[in-house]
Amino acid sequence: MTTTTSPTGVRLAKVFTGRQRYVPILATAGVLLLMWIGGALTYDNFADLQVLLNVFKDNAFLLVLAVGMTFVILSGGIDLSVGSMLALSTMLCAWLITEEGWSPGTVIPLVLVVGAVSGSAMGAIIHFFEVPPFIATLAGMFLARGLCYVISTDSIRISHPFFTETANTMVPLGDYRIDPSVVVSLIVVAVAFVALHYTRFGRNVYAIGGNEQSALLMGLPVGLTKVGVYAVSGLCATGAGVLYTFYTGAGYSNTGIGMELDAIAAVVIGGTLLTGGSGFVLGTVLGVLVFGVIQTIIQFEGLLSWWTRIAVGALLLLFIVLQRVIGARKT
Amino acid sequence: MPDPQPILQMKGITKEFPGVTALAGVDFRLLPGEVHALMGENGAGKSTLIKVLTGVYQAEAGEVVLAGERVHFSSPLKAQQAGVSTVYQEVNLCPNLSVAENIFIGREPRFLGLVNNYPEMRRRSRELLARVDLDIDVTAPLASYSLAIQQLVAIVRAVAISAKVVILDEPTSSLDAGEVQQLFRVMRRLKEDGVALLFVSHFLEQIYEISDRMTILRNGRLVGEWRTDELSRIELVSKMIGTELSVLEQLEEQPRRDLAALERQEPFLRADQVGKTGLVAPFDLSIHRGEVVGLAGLLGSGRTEVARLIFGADRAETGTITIDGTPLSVRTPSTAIGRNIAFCPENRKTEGLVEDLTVRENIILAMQAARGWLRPVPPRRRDELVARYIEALSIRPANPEALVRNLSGGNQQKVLLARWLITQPKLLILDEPTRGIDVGAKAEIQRLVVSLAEDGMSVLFISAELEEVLRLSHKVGVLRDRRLVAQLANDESLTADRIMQTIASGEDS
Amino acid sequence: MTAVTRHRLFWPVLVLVVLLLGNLIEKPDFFVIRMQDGHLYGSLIDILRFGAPLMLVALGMTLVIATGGIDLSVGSVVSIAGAVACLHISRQSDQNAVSGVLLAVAMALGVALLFGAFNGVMVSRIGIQPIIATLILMVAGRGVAQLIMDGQIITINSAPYKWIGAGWLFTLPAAVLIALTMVAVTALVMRRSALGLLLESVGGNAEASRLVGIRARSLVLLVYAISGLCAGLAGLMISSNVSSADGNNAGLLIELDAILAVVIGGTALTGGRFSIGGTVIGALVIQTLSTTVYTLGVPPETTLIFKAVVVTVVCLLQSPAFRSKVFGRWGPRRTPPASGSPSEPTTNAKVPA
Amino acid sequence: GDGTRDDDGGAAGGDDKIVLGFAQVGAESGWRTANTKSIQDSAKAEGIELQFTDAQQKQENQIKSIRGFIQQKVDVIAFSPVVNTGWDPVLKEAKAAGIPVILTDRAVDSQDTSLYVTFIGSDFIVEGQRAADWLLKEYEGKNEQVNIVELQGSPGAAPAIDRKKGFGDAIAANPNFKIIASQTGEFTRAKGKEVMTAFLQSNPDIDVLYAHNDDMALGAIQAIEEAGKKPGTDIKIISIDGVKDAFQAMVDGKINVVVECNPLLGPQLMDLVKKVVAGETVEKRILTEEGVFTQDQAAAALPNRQY
Ligand SMILES: Nc1ncnc2c1ncn2[C@@H]1O[C@H](COP(=O)(O)OP(=O)(O)OP(=O)(O)O)[C@@H](O)[C@H]1O
Ligand SMILES: Nc1ncnc2c1ncn2[C@@H]1O[C@H](COP(=O)(O)OP(=O)(O)OP(=O)(O)O)[C@@H](O)[C@H]1O
Ligand SMILES: [Mg+2]
Ligand SMILES: [Mg+2]
Repeated sequence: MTTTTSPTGVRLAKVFTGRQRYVPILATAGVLLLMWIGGALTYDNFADLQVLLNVFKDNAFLLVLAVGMTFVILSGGIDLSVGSMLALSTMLCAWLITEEGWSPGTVIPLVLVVGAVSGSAMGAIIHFFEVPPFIATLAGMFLARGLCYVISTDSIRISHPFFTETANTMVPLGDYRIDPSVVVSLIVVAVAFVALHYTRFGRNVYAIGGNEQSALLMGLPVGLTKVGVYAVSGLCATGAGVLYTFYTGAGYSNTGIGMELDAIAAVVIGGTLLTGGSGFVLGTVLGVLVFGVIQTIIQFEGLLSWWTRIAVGALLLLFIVLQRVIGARKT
Repeated sequence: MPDPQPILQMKGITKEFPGVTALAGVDFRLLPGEVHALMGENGAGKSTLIKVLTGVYQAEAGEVVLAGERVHFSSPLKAQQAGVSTVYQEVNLCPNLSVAENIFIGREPRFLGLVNNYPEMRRRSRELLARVDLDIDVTAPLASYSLAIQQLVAIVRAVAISAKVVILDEPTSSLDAGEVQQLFRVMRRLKEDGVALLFVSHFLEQIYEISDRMTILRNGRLVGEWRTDELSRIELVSKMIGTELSVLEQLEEQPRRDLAALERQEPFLRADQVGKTGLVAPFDLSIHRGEVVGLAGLLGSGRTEVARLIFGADRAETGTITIDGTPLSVRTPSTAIGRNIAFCPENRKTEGLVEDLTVRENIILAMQAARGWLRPVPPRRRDELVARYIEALSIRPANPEALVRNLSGGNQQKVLLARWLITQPKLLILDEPTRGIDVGAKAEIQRLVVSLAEDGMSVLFISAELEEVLRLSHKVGVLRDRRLVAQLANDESLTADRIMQTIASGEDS
Repeated sequence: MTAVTRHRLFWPVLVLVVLLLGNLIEKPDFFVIRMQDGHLYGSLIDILRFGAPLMLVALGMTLVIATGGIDLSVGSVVSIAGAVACLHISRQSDQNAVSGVLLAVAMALGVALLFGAFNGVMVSRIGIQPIIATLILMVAGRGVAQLIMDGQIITINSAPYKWIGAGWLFTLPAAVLIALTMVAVTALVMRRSALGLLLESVGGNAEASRLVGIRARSLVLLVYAISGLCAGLAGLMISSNVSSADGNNAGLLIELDAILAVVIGGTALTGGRFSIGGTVIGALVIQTLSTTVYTLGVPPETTLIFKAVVVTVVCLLQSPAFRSKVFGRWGPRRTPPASGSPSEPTTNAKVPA
Repeated sequence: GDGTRDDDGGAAGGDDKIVLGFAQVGAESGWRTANTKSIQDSAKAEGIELQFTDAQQKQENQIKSIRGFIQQKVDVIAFSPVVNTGWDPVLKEAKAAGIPVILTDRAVDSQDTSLYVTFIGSDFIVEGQRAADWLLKEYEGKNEQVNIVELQGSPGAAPAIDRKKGFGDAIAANPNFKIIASQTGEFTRAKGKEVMTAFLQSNPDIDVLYAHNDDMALGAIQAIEEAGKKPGTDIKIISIDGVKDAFQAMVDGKINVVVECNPLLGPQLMDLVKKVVAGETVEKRILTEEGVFTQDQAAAALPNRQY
């Protein structure tokens, strides 16, 4: 038999397919850069590195949340419970430490375990009972928020020295200083990157997102992976909650209402397809930055009330359309 | 000589789906070092038996004995771990992952628990693919390759595992003769290593070439087990179909028709320099009323692309298409359909069927789309049409309410055909219409093409089976390297060999 | 019996009935409907009345979801429609003039339609993922509503306008009649014309639909526009019911309830098959849930837990996998119909964009 | 949005104009909008440059805003906290940067009171007590059971918690007063109406409605009317806030009493800002001037209501 492919065909295909995977992420980075430059030209102080560092600092918990969400969305699912899980995490921390007098050394691991376990529970319901992820995690969202209210509708302040001191610690970075939470969130990103690209679990996540039935027939541990994905998301959500607790030094049951949408939006803006199987955790970082930069621009613009919302929507629109236009050129 | 101890034995397997008994007390055994063919018509239960064996489905009754031990697989993963490696009927790989990853996922080389050696994976993938003579970019996503290549990748994945049992469910349906030979070489090598192979195909030649023994199923029941060399083709077919029908004879020679008479008229469709970079070089092609134009070429040679460009599924960059003397200005599927062109795509799963809809809805879809949503096909007429084509193409189960998802592969293909036939197109583009279809049905479809052409319909016919192309076409277009290199009139001088030569040399000799 | 339990709406209906019966235990005259001033009056009527806007929003959402999309902006459209109508009416010298009210209603619905069409364009023409495309209006829309009203709540005093949300016709609440009419008309159009089939086809397999010549773009556009229109109508009802427009709170989180209603009604979020009847049941389940909370006096702190439990139970009962795994022991083991055929990939090949 | 885009570098700088950074909760109600307007108008009147941000009810946005103000080196920061905890870290940053902080409307719960100079705003607990006081007076000397239904604000919101507590504690002493149903109406008219409708179906005998804000009361009034009862007479209605519509309802006899919660603290705030910048000492807690209005006072007060 003659060979089936011509060398030119191969070469063409290489250029075509190799780069295509990165188009969304490059487009996102490009537009983000444009936005940043736009901001820097328009506003004084905007270009200050500290402003950028603040974006990281103020969005550290969102980043962690979004990293967990990336796993879920890559697997073709969705997790609506993360905002409430974050709130539950802050409430558990505050309640156990302040009212029950537990030490942070036990509370924080405990809270993380709670996150992973409840995530797994949702994952198990999704996988074994074939309940759509949207619904299972919506129920989880109600439940976690409800538990917050049961603990206390009032907010609880944490006065434990560990929290107050860590919140005041700064990691010096040249002339600037960054928060420990930024460091933590970047470590989470790094771990997620390795997990997604260099572990079987991570590769299975992509496979399931590509085609779950095929993954099953290929003999991949679909159930385990799906449960794992939601466990990761739950873990990240409570982890983000712990960061949030450091951020505010308190627990409050109405924290993070609607934050799941921010996280989903950040992931999707970062180039991950909601249908699953395609995307990168670094894209998610960009997505979170987009959110942060939009917030910063709004902040610098000092808009009045409802104009804030309109502007957030308009900037989002601008960003997405640009991203689409640039990204679509290749296809 | 007594048979050796079977490596795999299934006893009294019964599997029911709501409304259908797919398997009723089927026994099956597989000996080490043999190629065993599983035979049966579309919907006989071959794929279901394989799925029960490998833990995709749980049977209502029966037991599986593997290497002397009773086993029960709860998932394909378990089956794989026990040494049963399977290529299922439809390509079941992850379209978003690269070729290399598709081959290795789940068993990537690891170091300290981390999958780290991507270059090694790529290298080994290339090696494995070379065994089936495939030299492609293994880092590109699987979805960027044709179904045939995907099929080969799936096979490579399955045989790369050191397994005791390898199951191949219709692996050859999308392969051309060359690839089939490559595959057989791989299979023979496995056989020599003592691996037991279970093989499903509707191509009798292939069965007789490769298999040692065969098991025949009919309507979910076991007909029997034979040594291949003890059963003649006619006997095999009659056992599959259950009557003494001589389908094979009907398959023989169709009369060649007079091309000159046809070509005296204006062509129905003329393509002038239609092409798209990266897909096919600009080509000229004309199709007359009542003419069957076959396309031949190796896998990836661009046959599908020619069809897609004509239909408007892909937007051509150059050239014009003229239908009945008037040019087609905007080229999208709906404009083509508006000019009475119909297209049965080769990948029925992703491009053809809407699996969640019923047989009836799938069949009526094209006609309905052409009428627009405001003018629904009257229910009476719809039911009548659907019933007529279910009957004509003998779609099983003959229940218009059945979900297409639950039909066997061959019957799904028939649904696709029915969908376009009811629109009574003037040009019917068939891309691998006989893929996965049993002998009887294949003969039916071929006869259908002939009679449609006699009634004045033009047909563009793509098939990996050269004989089939030759038998049906008035004219054969030959493609090579994404270029239409020759158009040969199908007269006495045209033989499969001559086409093969044209493909090989790139010119008509 | 099995034929009944097999019906796709059996489980949601069962849950609805159980919820209603639960109310009956707490309040024995729960089912009593009496005549008062020529109106039917009672808890069941209230459920229908307050559930009407949700029913409408969920109706539009069903169609959007059938095409494989989702519309997060409905809540904002609800608030905008109310704002536009109330602003127009409040500016009139005679707020009771029917012509002015009609104009206001037309304007509000027009704006809602426009917003829906904007979503449709974003999704079908520009090719943006629905969740993000509609997120834009979800965020900005409420700002627009507040902008229209300058952040204030506009109170109006218009009897004809009030009729939409709080009026009565043939002893029944007008809102219920309007919602049911919309539902009936939509269901009729979907099943009598081929629109339903084409939508299910687009949602089930977009590429295959393109290749059979369905013009998916205009269908998708249409569906988002309808969703906008339904949300707009719901917005009129909500604002009319309290004779005021509240830019910030009207329709807050209604998108989640609507999606929930659609899913409880048996329509999959992945698109394809949809059931309008199911959606109506779903909306009623959700509204009954709220009413149950009030009737049982569930404290606000635990309301969400209660809701979570009910939602989980409904969805588990609806899941054939759950039923066969949990109840399977008592019956012959059968392969669940809906979970069937794992061999067939449910999604189309997805190429990284 | 003007004011921030100035070209002279660090907004506050040596400029003699005072720069006030104000981080508002959001625009979630008419009350809040009135509050915003009052602050904007009085800043303009006093020649104070106002940098305004809207947090859309999210604490993290508010923290970001305050951090931004610190970055831009404003003279004074004022804000209405979304919630009363969680401000220590960012307020410490403000303190370190030497920027005084004024709290408005809601307090913060912090051990370190040096983090802010003063808090100006209402006391929600007192509001609840005042509502109860009126009720106690109304039923003074009568010895019958009084069935009260309560429409609470959104769960977790400070006004909801405090107004419930203030009211509940004040009536607790008298066993005649019984809250027979209490449910959240989420501070909105639509929910207020929906919940009240359900209350009316399941409780035939309601004497008093206590609503945590006017909007819920206004919604509930419609429910009561639809049920064929007379609001204000058959069911007495107590409400908090004092928006114009509520006064109108009082004039119409549909609400019995409104406890005022005054959003118009702009002038007072600007006063404070000036004092703080001038280095004068101010009181740690400043109450806004608020009244309790009954039906007979409503007609007189109605024309003066600004929100
Ligand atoms: N998931 C399912 N639900 C319901 N019926 C099914 C399902 N899967 C298969 N069937 C039915 O079981 C029967 C056997 O199908 P099967 O796929 O095993 O046939 P096959 O022999 O592989 O046919 P083909 O040659 O066409 O691939 C058919 O009637 C088919 O419709
Ligand atoms: N050598 C190659 N390198 C990269 N991609 C290839 C190569 N050959 C084929 N492909 C891919 O496979 C697809 C299918 O090729 P095409 O459909 O034209 O082949 P065909 O002649 O129809 O073959 P068949 O129908 O037998 O599979 C093309 O879209 C192309 O992307
Ligand atoms: Mg089969
Ligand atoms: Mg092809």
